[in-house]
Amino acid sequence: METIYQAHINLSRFLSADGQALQALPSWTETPETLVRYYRNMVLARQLDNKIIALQRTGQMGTYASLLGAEAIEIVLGDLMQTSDVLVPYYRNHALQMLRGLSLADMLSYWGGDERGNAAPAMGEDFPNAVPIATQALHATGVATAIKIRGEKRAVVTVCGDGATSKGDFLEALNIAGVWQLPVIFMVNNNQWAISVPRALQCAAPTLAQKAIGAGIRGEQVDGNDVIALHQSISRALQHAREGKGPTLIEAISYRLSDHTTADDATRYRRHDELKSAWEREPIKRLQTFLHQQGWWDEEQESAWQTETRQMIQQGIDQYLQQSDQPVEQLIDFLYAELPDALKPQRERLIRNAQPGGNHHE
Amino acid sequence: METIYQAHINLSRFLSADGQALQALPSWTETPETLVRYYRNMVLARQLDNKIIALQRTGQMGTYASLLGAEAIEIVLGDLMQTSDVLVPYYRNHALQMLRGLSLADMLSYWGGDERGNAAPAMGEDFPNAVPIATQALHATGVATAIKIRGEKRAVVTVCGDGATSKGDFLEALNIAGVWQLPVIFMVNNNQWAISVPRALQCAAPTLAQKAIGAGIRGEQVDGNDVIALHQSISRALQHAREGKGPTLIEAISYRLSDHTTADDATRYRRHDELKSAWEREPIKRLQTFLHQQGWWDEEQESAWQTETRQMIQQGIDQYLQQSDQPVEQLIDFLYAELPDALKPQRERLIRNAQPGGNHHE
Amino acid sequence: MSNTVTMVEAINLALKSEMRQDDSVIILGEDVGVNGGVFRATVDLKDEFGLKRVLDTPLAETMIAGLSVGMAAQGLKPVAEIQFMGFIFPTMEHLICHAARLRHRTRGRLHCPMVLRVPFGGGIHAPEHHSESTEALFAHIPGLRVVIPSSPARAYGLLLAAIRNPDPVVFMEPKRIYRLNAQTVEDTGKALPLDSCYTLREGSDITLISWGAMIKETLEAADQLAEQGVQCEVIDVVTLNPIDHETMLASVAKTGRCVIIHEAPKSCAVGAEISATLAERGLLNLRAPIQRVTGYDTVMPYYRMENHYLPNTADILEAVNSTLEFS
Amino acid sequence: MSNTVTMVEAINLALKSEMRQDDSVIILGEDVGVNGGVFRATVDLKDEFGLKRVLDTPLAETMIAGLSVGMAAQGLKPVAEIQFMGFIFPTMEHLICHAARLRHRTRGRLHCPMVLRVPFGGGIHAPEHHSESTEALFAHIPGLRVVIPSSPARAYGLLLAAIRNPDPVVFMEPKRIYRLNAQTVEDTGKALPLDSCYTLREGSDITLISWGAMIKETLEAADQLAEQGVQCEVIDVVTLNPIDHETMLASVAKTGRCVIIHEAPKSCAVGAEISATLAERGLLNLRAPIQRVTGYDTVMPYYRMENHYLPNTADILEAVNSTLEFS
Ligand SMILES: Cc1ncc(C[n+]2csc(CCOP(=O)(O)OP(=O)(O)O)c2C)c(N)n1
Ligand SMILES: Cc1ncc(C[n+]2csc(CCOP(=O)(O)OP(=O)(O)O)c2C)c(N)n1
Ligand SMILES: [Mg+2]
Ligand SMILES: [Mg+2]
Repeated sequence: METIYQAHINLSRFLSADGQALQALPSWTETPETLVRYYRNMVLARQLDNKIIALQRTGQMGTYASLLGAEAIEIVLGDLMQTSDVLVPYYRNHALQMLRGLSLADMLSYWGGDERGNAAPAMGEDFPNAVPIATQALHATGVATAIKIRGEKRAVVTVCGDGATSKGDFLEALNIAGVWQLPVIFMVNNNQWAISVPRALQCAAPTLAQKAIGAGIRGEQVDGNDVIALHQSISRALQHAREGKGPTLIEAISYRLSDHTTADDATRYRRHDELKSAWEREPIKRLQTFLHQQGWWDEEQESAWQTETRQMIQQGIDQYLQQSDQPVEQLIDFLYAELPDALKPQRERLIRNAQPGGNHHE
Repeated sequence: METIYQAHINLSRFLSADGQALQALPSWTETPETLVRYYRNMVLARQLDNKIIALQRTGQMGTYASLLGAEAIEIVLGDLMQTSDVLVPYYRNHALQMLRGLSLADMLSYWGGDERGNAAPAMGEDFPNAVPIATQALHATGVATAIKIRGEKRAVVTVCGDGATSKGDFLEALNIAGVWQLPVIFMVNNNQWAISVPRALQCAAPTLAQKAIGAGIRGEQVDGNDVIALHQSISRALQHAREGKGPTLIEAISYRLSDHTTADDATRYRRHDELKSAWEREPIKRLQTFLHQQGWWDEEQESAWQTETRQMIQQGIDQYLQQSDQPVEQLIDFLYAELPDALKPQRERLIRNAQPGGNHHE
Repeated sequence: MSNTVTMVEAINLALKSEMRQDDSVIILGEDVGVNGGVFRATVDLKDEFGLKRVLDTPLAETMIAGLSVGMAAQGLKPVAEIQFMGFIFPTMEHLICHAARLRHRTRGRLHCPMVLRVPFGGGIHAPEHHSESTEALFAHIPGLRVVIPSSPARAYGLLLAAIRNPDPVVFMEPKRIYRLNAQTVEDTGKALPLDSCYTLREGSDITLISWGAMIKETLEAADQLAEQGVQCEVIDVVTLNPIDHETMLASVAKTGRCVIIHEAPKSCAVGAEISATLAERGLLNLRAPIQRVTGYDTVMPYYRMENHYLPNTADILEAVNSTLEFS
Repeated sequence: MSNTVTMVEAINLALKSEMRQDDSVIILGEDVGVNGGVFRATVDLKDEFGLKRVLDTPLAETMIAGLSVGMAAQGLKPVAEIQFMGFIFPTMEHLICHAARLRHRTRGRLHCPMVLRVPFGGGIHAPEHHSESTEALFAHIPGLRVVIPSSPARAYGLLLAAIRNPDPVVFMEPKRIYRLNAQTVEDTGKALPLDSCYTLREGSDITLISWGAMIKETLEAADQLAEQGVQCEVIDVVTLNPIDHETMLASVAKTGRCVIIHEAPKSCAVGAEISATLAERGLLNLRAPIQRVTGYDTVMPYYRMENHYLPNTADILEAVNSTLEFS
């Protein structure tokens, strides 16, 4: 037996669960600017999340996938990605999408069952949410291929969950990213659950990051509740991508502090003590402690920011609730670039049916 | 950065390309029995392969996938698998299938475009060849699941090529085999080419064996031209499987000495010197040299065996060529367990059309 | 044991019933274990039958299908759940190339007695990809059986039949009526026939043909028409492949008029096969053109607009009335 | 430049022509590079356009489709090859859930101008899974275009149109006639219209409707019938989705009789949609029942028996004659 290949997986973390530095911190953390911005955005994301769940509970919103517990991943990605980069998201990236320019009202529209939420010009070249699990990973490699063919210095970021790493799409995407050395980052939000299926039943490997090894690409684990660790890993990966040095798989260890969606009830399958202990590691409290210690954030700032965000969110919600209905013909008009003759009678029927006296008038 | 996981891939080989021992040989090689059997079977496989290609060239056979260069993998697998084990093959395993009991005539039938070639009772529970690449890997995990559920001590072996390791099916199969610790062996015949696509364009990883790492299962590389190394790796993996110790991925390094199939022309895309150097590593010559050195095989035995195999093969071919046509209604009769009413008129039409005067009578 | 149950409870009942009497029945899929399935169709099964017979799988539909083929070839009877029909597409290679062909390919040496259960259809205000009706893609595949129940009792009896059937069955569950109209269903273990249409109501004026959730609106339309003195014959096709054209032909031979109702987009759907066959084989019986009341040939919209997409009772009445007026 | 070319050469010509004038056209697939595709449809492209525009992919059809969606969303025009239609099924999730919906989902913000080329059909004595005709599975998908040429000239003009079209197109190539009947094709860069049927021959007695390789037998039958004084109108449907029913309706309004011919299994195939629509919208024009001459509702057999499966000229003549005799 001759050992012909060796590999290892590293874990990166800087802040302990109670906000203490575990090792020398990078120099950018010596000034408050970035960390405070991260903190404020995470608080905003969490408030927003609460608020949308409330909307859903009162019948003003469809089934919603909470991002509770994923705030750090979302916010750091959103901060470090440039406008010219491309995001190919999944359904738990709305805070990240908002940092990339999506308005709150448009975001709510999407979750409120209105396709126009995906149409905002502010989304640029970003993809809409992928609902079929892991499919987005392949779209990201396609976008990255286009970028590589054109020789541009842009990175593509795609996000998925731990469950998604079991699906062929994800694994085929890692492979092609490796062969073609594509400028893409696979961010796995390993929140330990895929609906009711725990991480241990998804994969026998001790880390998901090591799926990179089979594709011959860089893979690493990072504490997904630690904005400093995330910042380091993500900036490095983005830089690699933009410089043509190839793809990275980042497994961010987080925890889904919420139900899977508002249609789910996690108490059916998840022990309360597991959830409780996860709350002790959550990202916002951890950074808050650190900022307090540094004297960069205090109670007063906190309550001012809470008020400010509440107002911002309320504005977005008001806008969302006031949106007019989608013209019914849009159900057909955007299917093809030009309306085919074959669809004209159906379009007429759709419109007629929606009018007063029509079969579908409400 | 903290290293939280380490892995490595080993390569196993015992005989050099010119038949010299590279390390201490296992004790079973101290007597001629097994190695001579391997040798004889490999010679038979190669003769057969030549003969089928000749049949194809003379219009007596359909498109055929040669096994030239894969003899060692085929023969050792066929020898070590037990009747109660299950084979889930791909289209380049006919020598292996014959060692498992498939008659030459039935094997030729399959390649001659006759479904009855898959029907032989001697195939037991073995699957027919999978043509859609890598799908068989998942069937193998299903068979292994059944075996595990029933608590039986049987192993499942599935074989595929290097190209197949890029397809989601293969990777999803490794993953479930890991999570459920299934009694299955994934044998990758890495013959360096997937039709015209070279190994380097399939995957950026230096070994294919390391795909096991992402699934948390055992993976190793073995010299696929070295029957001793194959014997060691395969017996170990089979034993693991039968004892409930889980799956193994074996990457056997071989070389496709032929065109992809008789419909292919490898000179379009493959350099002659590469092929030439591969012939220097091929499995039969290597073992022959070793056997000669040991005094276990000589010219006389060789020529006797060549004659004997030629006759055996000719018998099988004669049987194949004399096979009656398949009754035309079999095109419909085996679709469902019972013929649905809806298909009865179609079945009648099929039969009527095949009769003298019918639209499809030949 | 007698029970007033909804359709999803009837499905659960059938699974339990068959698992009790046949050890080879194995449940697998995403979230089918502790969680009992996202619609609770497999609830309590893990507690009763344990981890060896109720398998929570990783998230990979191709794998679920391929695994089932392998298990079925070994003589087990896997009953796999695909969470929503919008996620069934990765299974197609295994369904088309293997499940549907294993018996044929091996001339009966191996076969594939698997069931793939999948909730389908719109109307529950679900997210994108949770509301499609793509039964036509499966009805076109030789070797598959495609079965759709439309009441708790039929769900119970047909699911038993599907599990016992030695062929691969795609069992599509109209989730809009999962919890509508509970019915008394006796756990008798009695299967219902596959391969034949179910005539839900006899009538002489017009034949209404439908399946799945649209049976609800079809029966509502028939009720309203009955009040106006129009007697509808209502046929639930139930098994879309292999399809029983004879029952439908006989009905239209009697009524001379026919409306076909389904949720799926119109073009190249199962309604086309039925309409074509009725006209090809019963042209002279037709007293009016057949009409199809269907979803539009466009993507199923997000939930806000789904009611504009889904056919409703008024659509059926409109089609029936114009069919009746034709002369 | 004028050329006598086979269909597969015409395809190659169209690819070259469009790649020369549009840098955004990118070829990808298994063996499309050095090998020029297993049927040589992409031969020489790598030499002329290089490694950045002709991409040999790893063996993974899902990946080929998903990658194409991503590239197309970036404004490239990927022309991907799936080696045989029997291997297209892993692409379906991406075609159905993404390619066909990207424009719709984003209300026009992104779109998906990709082409998926795929050789299909039987008759070349190929191994298992190399001879299927599953066009119906794609014709049913809203948002896809499905285009099938049946001559070198149409292959050239339609492929140009497919590549230029901003919607996703599945371009199915009837490989049985890849090298039959070479034709003069000028490399004019002129695309042919999608969205409309092509009337190959006018006639007043009966309408024959077909597509792909079966156009060959259909024309042969029409020739033989012409000798007997029967004038067939022959329609090549060409674009199966969105389908042009009007041309067919107009023809049958004229002839009153119709036979539809396709290789795919009969049930729920595109022939059903055409037959249903002709009868629904033109019932009173029909002087005889429409007939479908199709493959059987069974698996495409291994090559030894494939001629029993594939419809032939005699089958068409039989159907035409019985249609003509009907009164
Ligand atoms: C292909 C596919 N299969 C099933 C589903 C249903 N489903 C939605 S989310 C989910 C679990 C996803 O888990 P994970 O990837 O860990 O992401 P998370 O939601 O935990 O962030 C499932 C099974 C789907 N959307 N797509
Ligand atoms: C899903 C699928 N895609 C494409 C093909 C066509 N095809 C047949 S063999 C082959 C190459 C396979 O290469 P590899 O896996 O290395 O096996 P080898 O033939 O070299 O033993 C391809 C692309 C197929 N059979 N199935
Ligand atoms: Mg998760
Ligand atoms: Mg190979």
